[in-house]
Formats: sequence, C-alpha cells, structure tokens
Amino acid sequence: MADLKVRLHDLEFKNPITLASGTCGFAREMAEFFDPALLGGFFLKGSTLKNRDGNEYPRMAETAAGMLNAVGLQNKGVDYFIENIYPEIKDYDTQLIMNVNGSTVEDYIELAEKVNELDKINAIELNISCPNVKEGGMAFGVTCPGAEMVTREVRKVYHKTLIVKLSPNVTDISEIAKAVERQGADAVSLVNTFLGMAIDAEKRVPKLSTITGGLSGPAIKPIALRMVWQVANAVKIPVVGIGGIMNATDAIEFMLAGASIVQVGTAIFKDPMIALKIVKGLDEYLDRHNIQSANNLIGSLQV
Amino acid sequence: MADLKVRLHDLEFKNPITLASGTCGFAREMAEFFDPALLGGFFLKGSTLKNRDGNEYPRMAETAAGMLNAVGLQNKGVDYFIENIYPEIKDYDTQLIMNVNGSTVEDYIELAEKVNELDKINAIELNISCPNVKEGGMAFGVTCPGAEMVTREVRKVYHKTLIVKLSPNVTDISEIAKAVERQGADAVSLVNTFLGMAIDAEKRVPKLSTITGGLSGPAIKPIALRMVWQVANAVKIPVVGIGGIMNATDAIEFMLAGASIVQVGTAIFKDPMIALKIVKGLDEYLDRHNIQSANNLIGSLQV
Amino acid sequence: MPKKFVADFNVIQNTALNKTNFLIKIQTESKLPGILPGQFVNVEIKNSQEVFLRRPFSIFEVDYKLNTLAMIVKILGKGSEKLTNIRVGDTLSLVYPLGKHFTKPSASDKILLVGGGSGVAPMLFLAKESGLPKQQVDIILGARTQADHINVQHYSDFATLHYSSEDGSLGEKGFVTQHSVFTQNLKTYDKVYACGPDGMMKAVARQAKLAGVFCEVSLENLMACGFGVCLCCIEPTTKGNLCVCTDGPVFNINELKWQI
Amino acid sequence: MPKKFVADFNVIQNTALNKTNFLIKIQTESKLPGILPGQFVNVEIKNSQEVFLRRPFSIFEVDYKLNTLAMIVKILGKGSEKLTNIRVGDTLSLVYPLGKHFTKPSASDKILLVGGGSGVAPMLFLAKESGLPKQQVDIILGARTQADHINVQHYSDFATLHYSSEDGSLGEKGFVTQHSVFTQNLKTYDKVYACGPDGMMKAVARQAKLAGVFCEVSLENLMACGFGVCLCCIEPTTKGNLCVCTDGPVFNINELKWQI
Ligand SMILES: Cc1cc2nc3c(=O)[nH]c(=O)nc-3n(C[C@H](O)[C@H](O)[C@H](O)COP(=O)(O)OP(=O)(O)OC[C@H]3O[C@@H](n4cnc5c(N)ncnc54)[C@H](O)[C@@H]3O)c2cc1C
Ligand SMILES: Cc1cc2nc3c(=O)[nH]c(=O)nc-3n(C[C@H](O)[C@H](O)[C@H](O)COP(=O)(O)OP(=O)(O)OC[C@H]3O[C@@H](n4cnc5c(N)ncnc54)[C@H](O)[C@@H]3O)c2cc1C
Ligand SMILES: Cc1cc2nc3c(=O)[nH]c(=O)nc-3n(C[C@H](O)[C@H](O)[C@H](O)COP(=O)(O)O)c2cc1C
Ligand SMILES: Cc1cc2nc3c(=O)[nH]c(=O)nc-3n(C[C@H](O)[C@H](O)[C@H](O)COP(=O)(O)O)c2cc1C
Ligand code: FES
Ligand code: FES
Repeated sequence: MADLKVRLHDLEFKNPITLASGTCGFAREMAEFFDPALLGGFFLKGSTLKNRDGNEYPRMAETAAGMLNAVGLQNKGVDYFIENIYPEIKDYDTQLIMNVNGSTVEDYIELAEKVNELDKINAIELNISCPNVKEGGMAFGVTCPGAEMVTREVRKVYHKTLIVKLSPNVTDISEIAKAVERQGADAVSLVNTFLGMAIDAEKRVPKLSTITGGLSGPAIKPIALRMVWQVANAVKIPVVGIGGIMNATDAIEFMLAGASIVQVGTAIFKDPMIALKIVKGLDEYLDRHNIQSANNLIGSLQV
Repeated sequence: MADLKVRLHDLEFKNPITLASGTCGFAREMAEFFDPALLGGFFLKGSTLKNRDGNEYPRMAETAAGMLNAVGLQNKGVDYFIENIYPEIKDYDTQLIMNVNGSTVEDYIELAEKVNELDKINAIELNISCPNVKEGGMAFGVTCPGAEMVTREVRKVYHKTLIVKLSPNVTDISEIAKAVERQGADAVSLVNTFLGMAIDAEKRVPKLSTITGGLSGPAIKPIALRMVWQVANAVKIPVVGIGGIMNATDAIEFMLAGASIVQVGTAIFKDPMIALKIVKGLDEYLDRHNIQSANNLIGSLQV
Repeated sequence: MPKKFVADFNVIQNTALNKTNFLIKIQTESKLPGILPGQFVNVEIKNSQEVFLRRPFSIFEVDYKLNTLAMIVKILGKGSEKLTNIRVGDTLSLVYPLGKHFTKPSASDKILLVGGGSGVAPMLFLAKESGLPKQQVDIILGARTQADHINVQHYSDFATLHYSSEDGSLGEKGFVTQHSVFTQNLKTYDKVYACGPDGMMKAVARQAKLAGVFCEVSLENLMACGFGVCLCCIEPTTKGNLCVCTDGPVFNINELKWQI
Repeated sequence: MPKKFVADFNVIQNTALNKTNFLIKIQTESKLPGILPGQFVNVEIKNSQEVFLRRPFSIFEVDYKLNTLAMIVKILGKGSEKLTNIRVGDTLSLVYPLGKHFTKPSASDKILLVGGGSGVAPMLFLAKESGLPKQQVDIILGARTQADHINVQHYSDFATLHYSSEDGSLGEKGFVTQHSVFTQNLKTYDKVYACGPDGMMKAVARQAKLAGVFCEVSLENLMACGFGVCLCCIEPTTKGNLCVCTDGPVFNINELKWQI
C-alpha cells in the first residue's frame, strides 16, 4: 500500500484522483453511489453569480470515443449554492473546490469574494475556458491578456488556493499557463473541452441547439496529455491533468507527464464508480513498480 | 444515380471523395487494391526538396478511436518523384495533387516551381501544418504572418490550383484561412493532425520516438467538422474537408458543413477499399434525399 | 448507504417479441432495491466501436425473489441493436435504479394507461403494480400495424387491454387518441398515464388538459449520465430546466412547457 | 487486376493450442491468390472499444482447394485477446496477402529454421513449403517452458524438430542459440531463417553473421496500414528506412542496421 497523498500548492489531497467540474454535480449526486471521503476531491459544477438556465435542448451528442456537450453552465447561482447546497456537502471529508464562471471580470471578482468566505472550500477553479457560453468563458481563456486580467483581479480578492482552468482551443497553451502563473495563479488545470460540432446527416441539421459544443472523453486524451506535458515543462506551479481519463493507466500517464492530481470527467457517465477503481489501480501500480509515494510519479516520464 | 461531379476552383473532380496525403502513398499502392479512376483524386504523400529519412522508430501509437503518427515526412525528394514515380502514375484518370513541404520559404518556392512543370499534376497542396518536423511545417501554419508569407511567395511561381493545408493547432483557424485567401490561395484544406502524445505507463517512456506526434482518425472528427464549418463561413474560396472521415455519413457531414470535396485518411488503414464504399454511400444518400447533384449538398446545413 | 448502484447482471433471457422488440431479462446476485414503475436503468453497451455512452431503458418487470429485472428493447439505432444481440450468459452492466416513478393511484382511482412503441414497458409495469382491481385499469396499446404490436395477453389479469393500430390490422384503426375508449371515456378517469413517442404523448396531454384530467407522461430525452450530474437531458418546466433523469422521466403535464 | 485484397473470411476453427496460443482457421469464397511463407495478413478486430487499427499476423497454413488460411495467434494485449475470442461462424475481415516472403531455398540447400513464440508460425509454413526433403530441414523451436510450446509433431514429416526451453522442461535447456544443433552445426547450413522475439532474432543473426551463413529474419514492427502507405513500420537498413510491411517483413540480416 503506497502513500497516495499528494499536495497541490498548499492543499493536501488524500489521493490524486478527483472528479471534474460539470461531471460530478455538487458531489451529493455521487454520494448516492459511494462515500465521497474515498476520493481526493470534487470540482463542483460550474457556478455563476446569478441563476442560469443554460442552453436549449439538445445539449449532447455522442461522438467516436467521446461526446459533445452544450450545457452552458446551467446552475442556480452562487447564493443558492451557499444557502442550499453548501450546508449539505461541507462536511464531506474531501477537498471541495468551486468552479467559478463569469461573463465579466466583475462577475469573477464578486464570485471569488463570496467563495472566499466559505470555510470548507479551500480552493477555486477559475473557469476561463467554457466553450458553451456566449459571453465570458473561453473568450478570456484564449488570449494571454484576457487570461492575465481575470487572474490578476481575482487574485486580489481571493486568498486561498487559486487554480485557473485553461482552454485547449489555443495555439500555445504554455503561453497562457505562463501568463496566469505570472499573475499569481497557484495552479493550472487543463484541459477544458475542445470546441467541436456534430451534424445529423439525415435531417441536415446540427445535433446541438448551439451548433457547436465542447468535446470530452477518451478521444481528446492524446491532445490533453500533450498539453499537460508542455505546460508542466513551462511553469513552476503545479498542474491538474484533465481530459479523457478512463482508467488508472490514463491517470498514471497524466501524472508521468507532470500532473500533480487528475480530474476524471466524462468517464463518470460511463461508470459512476470509476474514480474508486482508478484509486485502486493507481495503488496497485505504485506497489508493482515499487514506488513508495504517488508524489514520486509526478513528472517522472523518462525522455 | 445522382451527379457526383464537383468543382474545386477550376478543377473538376468526378466525385468529392479523395484520399489524404500521407495515407495513400503515391496512389500506386492503392492501385494494388482498386482502379484509381474510381475516386475523385489522390493527395500524394508529402514531398520535400531533398530526400528525408523521417523520424526514428517508433512512429505510431494507437489511441482511442485514432492514432498518433510521427512519420516526419519521409520521402525520397521531389526529383526522385518526378523521375521515378510520376511516369508510373501520371496517366491515372483522376486528380493527382502534390503535397509539398519545406523547412524554409525558399524550399516551398523551388518545390512549387518544379511541380508547376508537371503536366498531369493540376494542383498542389501546400502543407504548412505538419506537426512532425523540427523546421518549417506547422511553424508556418500557426501564425497569420507565417501562413501569408508562404502562400504569397508560392503564389508568385505556381500557376495552377493552389490549395493551402491548415493546421488545427491554432486559436482561430478562420483567421489563418482568411490570411491565405488574401494571398491568393485557391482553396484551403483542413485539418491536418492535432499535436498529441502517448505514454507507455509500464515503461514510463513516451510511445513515440519524437515524444509528440499527430493525432488523426474519428477521435478528431467533431473538432475538424467545427473548423470546416467555421472556415467555410469565413472565406469565399472552396474548402477541402479532412479529419476522421470513416464512412459516407461522415463525408456528407463535412459537405453539409461546407466542404466541396473531402479527404479520407486514417480510415484507409482500417479498410483500403473504404473510399469506394463512401462514393457508393454518398450516391445512395443523394438518391434517397432526392438531391440531383453532389454540388447541392455543399454547405447546405440548416441552422 | 448508497441509493444507486452499478453492477454486472447476468443475462438470463433474450427473446424477440417481434421484429424489432426484444425482452431482455437479467439477474443480479445482490438484493434488488425497491423499484417502482417509471424508473429506469442505464445500460452499458459493450463491444461496440460506435457506441460510447450507456443507453437508458425503462424497467418492465421486477422479481425481488429471483433478483431479476426485465426490459423491452426496441431496435432504434446502433446501441439498441447491439444490445439485442446479447446472449444468455453474457453480463450486462447497469446503473440503477434511476429516475422518479409515476404517482401511485389511490385505491378508488380509475386509471387509463396509454403506451406506444417501446413505451408499453413502463405502462404494463404500472398496470401490474397499481394495486388496483382490473376493472379500474384500462390500457390502450398503440402501434403502426399488428406486426409492431407485442403479445401482452397475460397482462389482461391486471388491466383491460385495448388495441389500436394506424392501419387497423389490430384493434381500432388510428392513433391511440382516436381510440373509442380514449375519445369517449377520457373524463371518467382519475388519472391518465402515457409513455411513447413524443407526438403521441403530446396528443394525449392535449386531450387530458382539455378534459382537466390528471396526466403524467414519461419522457425519453437524450441522456449522458442518467443520474443528474451532466445536465444534458433537461426539459423546460414551470420550475425551470429540470433533468429528465432525476426530476423525471415522469412529469405531470401541467409542469411541462409543451405547446399543446 | 488487384494484387491485394480486403475480404470477409468465415471462421471455421478456433482452437487453443496452449494457454496463450490459438489456431484460427478461416475460409473465403473467392479464390486465394498465391501465398508464400513469410507473408502476412492484417486482421480487423471488431467489437472492441479499445482497439482501433488492424493487427498483423503471419500466415501459417494455406489450402488452395478449400480456400482456407490459418494463423497462430498469441495473446499479447487487447487485440490478440479479442481475436482469440472469435467463434466458428463469425466473420473476420482480412487485408491480404501482405509483405515479402522468405527466399526459397534451392534444391540442394540444407536449411535451419529457428522459431520462438508466435514466430513458429511462419517457420512451420516455410518448412512445409520449402520443397526440400526432411533431411535437409532442421527446425529449432524455442519457448520459456514446455507449457509455452505448442504441439507441432505432425510437422516432423517436413523437418527434423528440435526443442529448447529456458527451464529445460522440453528439449534442451536454454535459448535457441544455445541448442546443440545451433551451436555445433550452424556453419553446415546454406540458409538460416528466424522468426521470434527481437532478442532471439538478434542472437541468431549475430551467430549467423559470425559464421558467414545466409540468414533471413522476419520482423514484427508496429504497423498502422500494413501495405506501404503510412511509413510507420520502418526499419533502418543499408538502403535507408524501409517499410517492414512491404519491403519486409523478411530481411536479410546483412541489410539491417542491427548493432549485433
Ligand atoms: C428514461 C428513458 C427510458 C427509456 N425506455 C426505453 C424502453 O423501455 N425501451 C426502449 O426500447 N427504449 C427506451 N428508451 C429509448 C432508448 O434509450 C433509445 O432508443 C436508445 O438509447 C437508442 O439508442 P441507439 O444507440 O439504438 O440509437 P442511436 O444510434 O444512438 O440513435 C438512433 C437515432 O435515434 C435517435 N435517438 C436515440 N435516442 C433517442 C432518444 N432517447 N430520444 C429521441 N431520439 C433518440 C438518435 O438521435 C438517432 O437519430 C428510453 C429512453 C429514456 C430516456
Ligand atoms: C508481420 C507481422 C507478423 C506477425 N505475426 C504474428 C503471428 O503469426 N502470431 C502472433 O501471435 N503475432 C504476430 N505478430 C504480432 C502481432 O501483430 C501482435 O502481437 C499484435 O498486434 C498485438 O496486438 P494486441 O492488441 O494484442 O497488443 P496491444 O494491446 O496493442 O499491445 C500490447 C503490448 O505489446 C506491444 N506490442 C504490440 N504489438 C507489437 C509488435 N508488433 N511489436 C512489438 N511490440 C508490440 C505493445 O506496445 C504493448 O506494450 C506479427 C506482427 C507482424 C508485424
Ligand atoms: C457535461 C459536461 C459539463 C461540463 N461542465 C463544466 C463546467 O461547468 N465547468 C468546467 O470548468 N468544466 C466543465 N466541463 C469540462 C470538464 O470539467 C472537463 O474539463 C472535460 O470534460 C474534459 O475531461 P473529460 O474528458 O474527462 O470529460 C464539463 C464537461 C462535460 C462533459
Ligand atoms: C501516417 C500519416 C501520415 C501523414 N502524412 C502527411 C503528409 O505527408 N502531408 C500532409 O499534409 N498530411 C499528412 N497526414 C495528415 C493527413 O493527410 C490528414 O490531414 C489527417 O490524418 C487527418 O485526417 P484523417 O483523420 O482522415 O486521417 C498524415 C497522416 C497520417 C495518419
Ligand atoms: S442525463 Fe445527465 S443530468 Fe440527466
Ligand atoms: S504499416 Fe504502413 S507502411 Fe508499413
């Protein structure tokens, strides 16, 4: 039994396996299947300042080894979260991380200020990479000035661990990572979904109400892994690896490439228990390879 | 039996189904399976000025619904092609298009001049998007100035149909497309492969000798389709659709999104006869939908 | 204590009911939780290069003694097709039980069940589990032709069965909402339940609304997760966009924003 | 006139030869083209969510009358595992025939064949097709233990069979290159052929080179297409990077850039 504990900035995770924002609800939905304390953490469903209805149906299209979604950040707003959801989940013995989303910098600031007050939320994930909203979201995440500006302003008001979630829809993701590092991000998480599209050939219409949507799942893994590798080699802050992780081997690959912790997303839809299996598989791998601590895996790819 | 003929700039294709560069050799390899005259055309293996040995083995890794390659433009050079391969294939009754690659602008110019002399090559595909070479290649294709410069210089010396092949590894592919359109490109083809990576978790080493490689196959289709849709809406020149096309439905989706012709790539490895099946499937689709001509399909998505 | 489960079931029966509908019965070693009509399971489609996500199917029958579940699968596309090729002895991974059930009728209720296509499954389950004497339960089963109907004769123990088909080859000719039981008696029912194609459910809902009768329908929106985390399966309602997989699939028609 | 084909074959036999090796025999309705030892087929792995590309396997037996092919499949990973689960009556899509064959020995040649692991397949095929009397054909079959060997007794009609195993449980103890036939007689052969794990082939090649004996090996580089268009399977040679799938898989060891 290897030591699975890892650190991300000043947070300790009991193991490096967490669930990705938008794919594990507010953790309570997962608690219907298993004890949340078994995982390293939960990146909660993206919150905005105000209630958002999200995009119209249909919001989902299956693709080869993946799926497109166009949810568009449906949520009841941060105040609803604080009053109605936070009390229910705050005592889960695991890391709970808020995923915050704005249309303007002011939104992000206000959100960060509110979340800063929540005792049991030790970190926020600044989502500047949502491809499914008209304003804000990815617009901030695909240019260095945009990413820098949001990070800088949020950094001023948020005093716990600040993770910035990067968009893969860019020419050079390391540049963006370096930009947010400069502005005080404590970690970067990557990747969010790739902007994609699906068409119903028989009906000759797009499959999503929004025409384009975000691609996730194993299809994107090779690109996500490359980006994590590039970013881990470009910045000094820790990296959270995301994108198509379906099993322990995938998770290990991201850690070898430089991720300190990983997020499992779409795989949850296929198997709500998958993250527990990944924790077990990671443990077995470490034992098999005589590696004492998960920490020793991080960035240990031999090139 | 619908009319499958389509035009790309001033070239006529007997049907919109062609094979992608690097996946159909110099067409003669395909002629061992079927009569090349049955397809719209062949985008020949990427040529460079001089002989290139390509990258070291291993050059290939299988991924979810796709593969990574790191071939690195292995070829015997354009002169070898002209003397030894061209004579053998020039009378195939189909469009043969050279795919040209340089490390410098001068390389591209010299190549274009040489290919300009070949009677039976009616077009070149300027590859400014190869992710698997150290110099040139993608470096030109990921910035507007780079893409513009190469296109402008080649345009000066090349007098037949000039197709520029775009890299998907960019923030905004429409901008690049518009840039090459401005410089006189007659068409754009997209997408080339996505930069990706694969790791052997047991051995803790990259699976490719080059660490990163190009991702192709159905995994990338949703992103490629989105890009074709965006570019077709951004430029006036015709678009060649590429990326993960595995069957007639996929080809039709690219045409609906705005592609005048499509290229089938990785699918050939799974089934060398696939393109013939796609031609048949397209024909049946047009009949079923009472569409007289393949031309009427192009860009006819209802949004 | 978990309320939802992921488990491998053993396939113990796979019978073609007609050309496109199959009855698949599966068994688990663990004790089944309580399951009510309207709830569904999310089934993994193994060994398919084309199918990535699970596919939801209504629960059709439950046997708590044998720990078996049954579902009726209609071949619609690649996933359902693959599923119907499964053989006895294979395993099937299920996420279960999912969704909300139909409102249980009270002892004095007279109820009408309307099922079309694969929507007959939850209707028959509800007929069986309603706890009402047969006289209080009418069910109209609709399909295009006789060949599309499945044989459910043994359900006549629980309900009075009425058939309709578009070509008149079985029962009355026309849509379910044109069936005499529906047109003549609608107002006499305390509760109407419907499951089937969208068009059918909307037609039922329109009439029920006009008649002022309580009516629940079971929706089949596209799903990714099936348990409320992805927010892909939403349906606009008077309470905003709700998830069909957790807030539904059963909805009272007055909640829905249907233009009917 | 096509020289290479893509076709669905019927599986007519799938027999476990030992724990990890399976003999799969398949039949086509069309006439088989001429096929020589060393050539291979590229097999589609259907119904797998993990396997995307085809998998290459050496041709082990050909019957032109019945239009059957056989191959020996060793379970190495997900593709080969899936393949060995195939049932009689299933179909298997093949791209065939691929690659270059071994140089045919001349009538007076004395030849030595060395096969390890699944590399025994092309060696046995070559033994059968060599056209030489049994006295001129020696074959050394190597494996880790007796359990890893497969029973090929019936090939003793075509060749003298010699066994080696690392633990001595069958034949001589040690590697194939430590077998007495190999160490004592190597120079007496006109041609040596080898197929098996890289390490084994390199050891054979080293000795053959030292002894100055003609030697061909059959490589198993990773392939994407199998017919010369992707340039993924290359091997550095004196003529530059050559494709194992079209310029090979059989190479004369003098052509290879092996550091041996
Ligand atoms: C709660 C619930 C209960 C269900 N119960 C049953 C049941 O008991 N028996 C049964 O046979 N089916 C049932 N369904 C429908 C079943 O899930 C779909 O038929 C199945 O997912 C189709 O998958 P496929 O891979 O065969 O089709 P695909 O190949 O994915 O799709 C084929 C075509 O059908 C369309 N399609 C697929 N699924 C849906 C859908 N849910 N709504 C509208 N269009 C769709 C696709 O857009 C496509 O055009 C239920 C669905 C839900 C949500
Ligand atoms: C020309 C040729 C002829 C062959 N003939 C036979 C034969 O007759 N019988 C037989 O059993 N096998 C043969 N092979 C090998 C066979 O193709 C592989 O065992 C098979 O492709 C493995 O697929 P998999 O999906 O089971 O393994 P995967 O799950 O893809 O891989 C499992 C592990 O094996 C490694 N691996 C996979 N393929 C190869 C390879 N070709 N070389 C080195 N490492 C590899 C992978 O990197 C991975 O670590 C031949 C290969 C070639 C190229
Ligand atoms: C249905 C769905 C909803 C998502 N919602 C969010 C979100 O609210 N905020 C966010 O940062 N990322 C969101 N994502 C992106 C995921 O967190 C993750 O970055 C992405 O899906 C890639 O990981 P995967 O391939 O493991 O799913 C969502 C993804 C999906 C599939
Ligand atoms: C093995 C391989 C080699 C390739 N070589 C070239 C090349 O020489 N020039 C080029 O422009 N594109 C090359 N490509 C890219 C393809 O032409 C195509 O753009 C890409 O594979 C996406 O299409 P697909 O998903 O249908 O394969 C290559 C792709 C593969 C898989
Ligand atoms: S299917 Fe995911 S929320 Fe309903
Ligand atoms: S496998 Fe494609 S060239 Fe050999």
